[in-house]
Amino acid sequence: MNFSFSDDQILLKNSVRAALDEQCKPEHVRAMFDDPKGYSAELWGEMAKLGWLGLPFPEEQGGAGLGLVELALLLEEMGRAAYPGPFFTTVVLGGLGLMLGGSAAQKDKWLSAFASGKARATAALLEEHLDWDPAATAATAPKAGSGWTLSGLKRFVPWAHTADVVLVPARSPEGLSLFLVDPKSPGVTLTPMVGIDLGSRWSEMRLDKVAVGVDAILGRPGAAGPVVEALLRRAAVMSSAEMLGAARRCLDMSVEYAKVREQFGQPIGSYQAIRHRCAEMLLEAENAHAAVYYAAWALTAGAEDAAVAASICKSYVNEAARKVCGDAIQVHGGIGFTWEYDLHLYMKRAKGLEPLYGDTEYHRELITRHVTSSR
Amino acid sequence: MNFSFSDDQILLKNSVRAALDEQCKPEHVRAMFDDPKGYSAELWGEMAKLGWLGLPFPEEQGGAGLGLVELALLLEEMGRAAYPGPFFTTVVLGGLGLMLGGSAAQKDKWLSAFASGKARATAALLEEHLDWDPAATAATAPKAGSGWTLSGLKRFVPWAHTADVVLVPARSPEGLSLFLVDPKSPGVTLTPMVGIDLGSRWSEMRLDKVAVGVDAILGRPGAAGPVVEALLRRAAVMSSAEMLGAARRCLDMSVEYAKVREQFGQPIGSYQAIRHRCAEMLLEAENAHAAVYYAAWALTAGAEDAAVAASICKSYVNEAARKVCGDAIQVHGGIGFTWEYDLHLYMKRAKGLEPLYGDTEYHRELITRHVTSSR
Amino acid sequence: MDLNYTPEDIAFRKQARTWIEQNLPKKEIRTLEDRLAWHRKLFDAGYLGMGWPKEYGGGGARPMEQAVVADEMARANAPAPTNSLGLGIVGPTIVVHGTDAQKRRYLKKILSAEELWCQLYSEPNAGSDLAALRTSAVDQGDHFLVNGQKIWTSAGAIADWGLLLARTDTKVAKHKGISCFLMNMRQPGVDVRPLKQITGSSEFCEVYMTNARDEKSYQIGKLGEGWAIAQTTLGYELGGRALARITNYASQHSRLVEAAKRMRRHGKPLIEDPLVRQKLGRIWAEIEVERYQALRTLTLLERGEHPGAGGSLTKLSYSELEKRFMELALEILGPYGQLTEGAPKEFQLEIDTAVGERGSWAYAYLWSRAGTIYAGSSEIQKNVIGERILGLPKETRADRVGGKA
Amino acid sequence: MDLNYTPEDIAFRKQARTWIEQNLPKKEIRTLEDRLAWHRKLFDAGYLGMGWPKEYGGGGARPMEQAVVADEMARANAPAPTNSLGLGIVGPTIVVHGTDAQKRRYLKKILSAEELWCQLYSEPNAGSDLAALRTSAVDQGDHFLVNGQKIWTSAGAIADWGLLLARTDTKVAKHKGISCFLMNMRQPGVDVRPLKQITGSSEFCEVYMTNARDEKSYQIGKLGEGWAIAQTTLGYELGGRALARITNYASQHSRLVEAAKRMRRHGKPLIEDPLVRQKLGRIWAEIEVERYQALRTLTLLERGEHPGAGGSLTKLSYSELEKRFMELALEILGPYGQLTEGAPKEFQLEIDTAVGERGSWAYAYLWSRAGTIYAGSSEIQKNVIGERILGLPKETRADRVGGKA
Repeated sequence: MNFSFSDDQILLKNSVRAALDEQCKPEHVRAMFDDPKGYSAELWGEMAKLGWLGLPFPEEQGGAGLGLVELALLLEEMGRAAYPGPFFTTVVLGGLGLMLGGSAAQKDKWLSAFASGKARATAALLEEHLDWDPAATAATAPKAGSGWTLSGLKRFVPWAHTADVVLVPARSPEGLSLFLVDPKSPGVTLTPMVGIDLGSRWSEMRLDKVAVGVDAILGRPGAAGPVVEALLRRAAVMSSAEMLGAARRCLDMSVEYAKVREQFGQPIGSYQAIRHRCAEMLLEAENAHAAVYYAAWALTAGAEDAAVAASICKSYVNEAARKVCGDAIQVHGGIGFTWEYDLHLYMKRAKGLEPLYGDTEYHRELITRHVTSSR
Repeated sequence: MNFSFSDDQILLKNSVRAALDEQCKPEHVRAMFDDPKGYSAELWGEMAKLGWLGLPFPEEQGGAGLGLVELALLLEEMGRAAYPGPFFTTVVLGGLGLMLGGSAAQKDKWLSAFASGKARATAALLEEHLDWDPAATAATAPKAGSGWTLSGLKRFVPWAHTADVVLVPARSPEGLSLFLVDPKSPGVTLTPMVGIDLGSRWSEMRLDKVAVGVDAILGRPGAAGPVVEALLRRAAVMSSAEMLGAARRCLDMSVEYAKVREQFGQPIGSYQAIRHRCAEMLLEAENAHAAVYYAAWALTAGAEDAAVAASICKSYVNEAARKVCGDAIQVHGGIGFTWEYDLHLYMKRAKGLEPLYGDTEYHRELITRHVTSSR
Repeated sequence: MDLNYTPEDIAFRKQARTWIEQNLPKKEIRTLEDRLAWHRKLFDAGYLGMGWPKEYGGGGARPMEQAVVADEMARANAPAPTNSLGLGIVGPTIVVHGTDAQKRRYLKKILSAEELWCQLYSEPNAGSDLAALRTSAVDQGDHFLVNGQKIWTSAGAIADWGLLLARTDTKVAKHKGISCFLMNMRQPGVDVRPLKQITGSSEFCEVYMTNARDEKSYQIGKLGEGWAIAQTTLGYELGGRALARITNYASQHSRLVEAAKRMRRHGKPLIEDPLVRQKLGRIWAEIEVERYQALRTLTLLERGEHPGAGGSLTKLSYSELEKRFMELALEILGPYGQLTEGAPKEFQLEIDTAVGERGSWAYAYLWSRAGTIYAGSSEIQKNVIGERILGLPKETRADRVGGKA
Repeated sequence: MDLNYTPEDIAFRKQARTWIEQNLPKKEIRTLEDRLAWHRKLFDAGYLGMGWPKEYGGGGARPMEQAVVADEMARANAPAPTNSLGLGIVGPTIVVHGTDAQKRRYLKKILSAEELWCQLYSEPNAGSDLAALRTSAVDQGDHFLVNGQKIWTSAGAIADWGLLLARTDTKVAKHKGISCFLMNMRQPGVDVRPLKQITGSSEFCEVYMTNARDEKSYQIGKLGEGWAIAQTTLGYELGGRALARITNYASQHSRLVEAAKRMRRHGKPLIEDPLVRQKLGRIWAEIEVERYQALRTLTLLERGEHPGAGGSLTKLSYSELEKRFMELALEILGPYGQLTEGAPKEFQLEIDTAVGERGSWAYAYLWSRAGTIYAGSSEIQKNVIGERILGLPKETRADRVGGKA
């Protein structure tokens, strides 16, 4: 029993931190706000070279064969840097999705393309009513020849405009199925949806009789429910890692500020109102840390409680990050409310992820379902 | 528009405060803990003389003809003193219940008996499953001759052991009906249920084919739903007043203690952790005050929003009192945890009332029902 | 205790409602000219400076009447007048502390918006500790020379005049060396730069004053009285906005209920979800309690009393409520609540946010973080409540004990 | 990172579980004799003083093994051994700071419960500010004379010995004049009076010492080192109870789920109410996060590291959680949760509360208020976290600046 990082893991974390400190400074994040694509192809290429884009993929598909603890470490650092780009959508939504349900051919094709930086992916998991339960999917996929034609409205599809492939759940005659859709296909319309976190891009994705072939289905037709659920669990934990990083950054900035900012003749960190708040923030960050890495380990190890750990993780980190980032603004006072100061970059990243991949209540319900059924 | 007390109201408040400061000191409260009946007949007689026991009843029935604002003022003071005795059950549950649904004969008989101190009452509003919705009543009242026979299990019936009459909802063939039951009748068994607030007594009340006559029904048979609901609203607001008083006492004690208790060479009230907490407690107490007296006024005046104001009041005061009383213990530290110190008397009074006459969630649901249906 | 409005108040409200219905701008206000036109209409109707003395163009109205007009404006989702700092802070300050000449010179032009005003109080290093301000006003015999930097100046970009706090004496205790001035913003020594907030918009400015000139006649009160003047200034607006603020919240709550009716979850409208119902019920209770408290405040004001430190309770209460409310709104709306573009119509806010800007839920959410910081942070309010209402001992502080932190 | 238990730990756990199953007292423990008998059984099995050196009767076991035994005890709802202060605080203090003679004299008798111990630290005016203690120990040449009052002394009524902090030097700074002693409780100068708590029970005592005698050989460490010794004492138990505490919470959660299954609302079991489900899910997540953190702490301890100020995070976290948990339990249980008598069986707690007493929900609820006060209140823990982990500046305080409050 060992709840600490291995030397390799610490090495990875440090190298990611160093690279992002260098190449994903706040100025970079801000520059990407105004970029049409929203991310830097150069940095993307760099990430491919560093092996980040294939981190959790099997080595035979160009990956590093690492687990979700390592991926969480990487994503925590990305949250800490408010990295703008389709990393999460490509590696977690696309990559882990394919690993969970893809055929050998699909994996060969896509995972290596992701790992090498040649392709990007995303998944369209939300519809109009924001229900994370895959069973609520309304998009349809009637048969058309040997393939299907997809119709429906997906919302909040992250980084769809940069994706080469989108995982799209839809109801085929066989039941809920998961399709690989090229967003440039005829019948697909993307419309930007702009949220408060300008470092994350969303699109509304309309599918109007989009024809897909038999090779576009991920897993067996009608059997997508468990795949989507498993993907959602991974996305929940990995987005929690990103939120944790953002929250840590907010905490660190607050503590530094509280040490130097003076009011009434002394640093504000010497006042209990500020010091106690910072202590509470640290407690939440530490607890969030435990929740993230326990869940990441449990999913990798296939632990008995992996599913409930994922829900515990997201529901806990949602609230912890909200508290930490909100308090950070309060500790900073006016300056934390200015665009020029960097705090809001991280606060908005965490807030943006809070409702995604299951909001707090969705996961709490799952927790109770697990706990009451296992007794 | 005037949200301040009249001179008469202030006079009433002051006289109640003076009387209770004199006759309901903490020593009295503690003495009653060990008393078999749990309250002082002498003080009861005094209260009759002071006109408290008939405060809201019509003058023709020996009452003072005052409104619920005045009754709330009185109950706030009782909460502040943690008064032990069947005042609330007699005047609010019994008295207001009879005023809402009683016949002229019933009112003549009982209200004057309550006002003069000769009789005491209560109501049995809870059953095994703690559902405050009158529609959930499971007790039965089949017809028997011209009357009915009542059977069922009531729980948490306050001060039943001192009552001469109990208002008992039960399902008769006509629908939900409200009966006046003598708890000394054959078939009634009372068993004590002891809660943390030893100044409030509860009984489990079993009714086994208890025969009641045609004069025992309050209002029309089958029409008790609205009466019970109206009574519940009044009980909710009046118990909130009592909780407010208890919370105020906790706040006052905390502030006094914070001024004199020294740690690290200065009064603890000079530390932000304590001072800010006290400020938050005051805010909650003031907001609770507004909620109580607005609702009391609205019920008396028959204002359009009286029903929703009652639910706003109880749900708000439940949380406010929890915060204030809980924080009071924290401000006091160890001494607040000792039996000898009086703080727990008030904390437990407020806690005891929190789940009664509709818990927070029950009332929040009602609020939303009101708000969404009125738009 | 009688919480019914008087027949006079009801009649007055009806009259205001009718006037607003008939005069409300038909199209959205986009330019300053549009807003000025609307402002002048309000002025002509007697709905601005309602509480100011009649001799200076005010209406001599009761606090309740002022609150009712603001409330009806909110109810109609009417745009705010311009010159809000002039109306809310500067005018009342001049009414109380100005000379007769100053009153005649400035008040009417505030009301008519012929001259627009801003407030020059906060500095980068003097936020919660406002008394630490460093902007200096040095007596040059016939005028003052002003140097320093101000921040969080709303309407700075359009203001003709500012109400300034500056240090005129560095030798006395820090509260005592501060004086109050009017400042002509239209002069070379004054440089106004927009300050962008995390909302992406720039309601505020930074103001740099470099050898700016202030005439002797611009001085308000005596030298060294600036701190006391600033203290009385806070809370002028307490009653006026009391009801309107709650009406704004209620409109937002309404929009939230509508959104919950549109969304579906588990095959049913989201409004039937018990969790959503609990949240809506909880926050409605909190909003209503604010309304009750507003009525309490108005009762005091109607009797000619000033709530004093009680204003700190009011400010603490609504600003913290607003944060909880917006967090809750975003919980219900999910990512829809975060959209600044591309939101389907049914999930848009479409009503004025607290600052009087027509905005998105996202904007209202972000803005709610500011309320517990500006005009005395929640921490400052709690200090005031603890010390001035509860009588708790003052904290040991470096600037009091003379120690170094 | 590997959160699987090792095969050795699994085997050890199995062995402990079997032993407990076979040896658990069949009837409820009511008397001190019963509890002593159970204590000796545990001692004979090697389950007490597991981490103490073997030469003094300890087991030299790893932190994980200690945690596993405590956890299995909690899982079986086994009664606690007696002499908890001796095992948890006094023994470890003697192990670290005692002389060899002291170790030989006292340790084994703690383990065997031949001598029962209490702790004499807090005073009425020295709670959070423990260093302000006034009990004096005056050197009389061949012994010390002790005068003063202690409070919050658990097991005071049955203790043979106490671990005492007393002031031996009034001329130096308040932390520096404190020394640590063993105190013979069985002497005329020591008067022990029960202290009743708001729970209605008396787990604690007040201890009055009037010219009590303390031998020179009872002194622990050097004179003036008492404060440092007391600091290292805190947190000895951090790892040992880590898992057991969570297992207790989990059992309570289980009982809560059962109660929710029994109650019905709107024609359905309460457990199907989405609001109740949210609460149960929320608090389960919080409990599990405590478990994850316990595993982190055990990882540190297994590597021979001490969590240091991190112990403040642990204590703050679980004590605040416990308050939230019990509030939530009472929300679900309604007035049933408040009953001390007359509760239907299905709504009784029937498992050990945090203090090892078989109690009611009402007791557990009230007791939860104490956790954020004793052994360093939440305020003190936050101060420690702020200063020692985050490196925030110390506050300006009267006892530091020499000012008067």
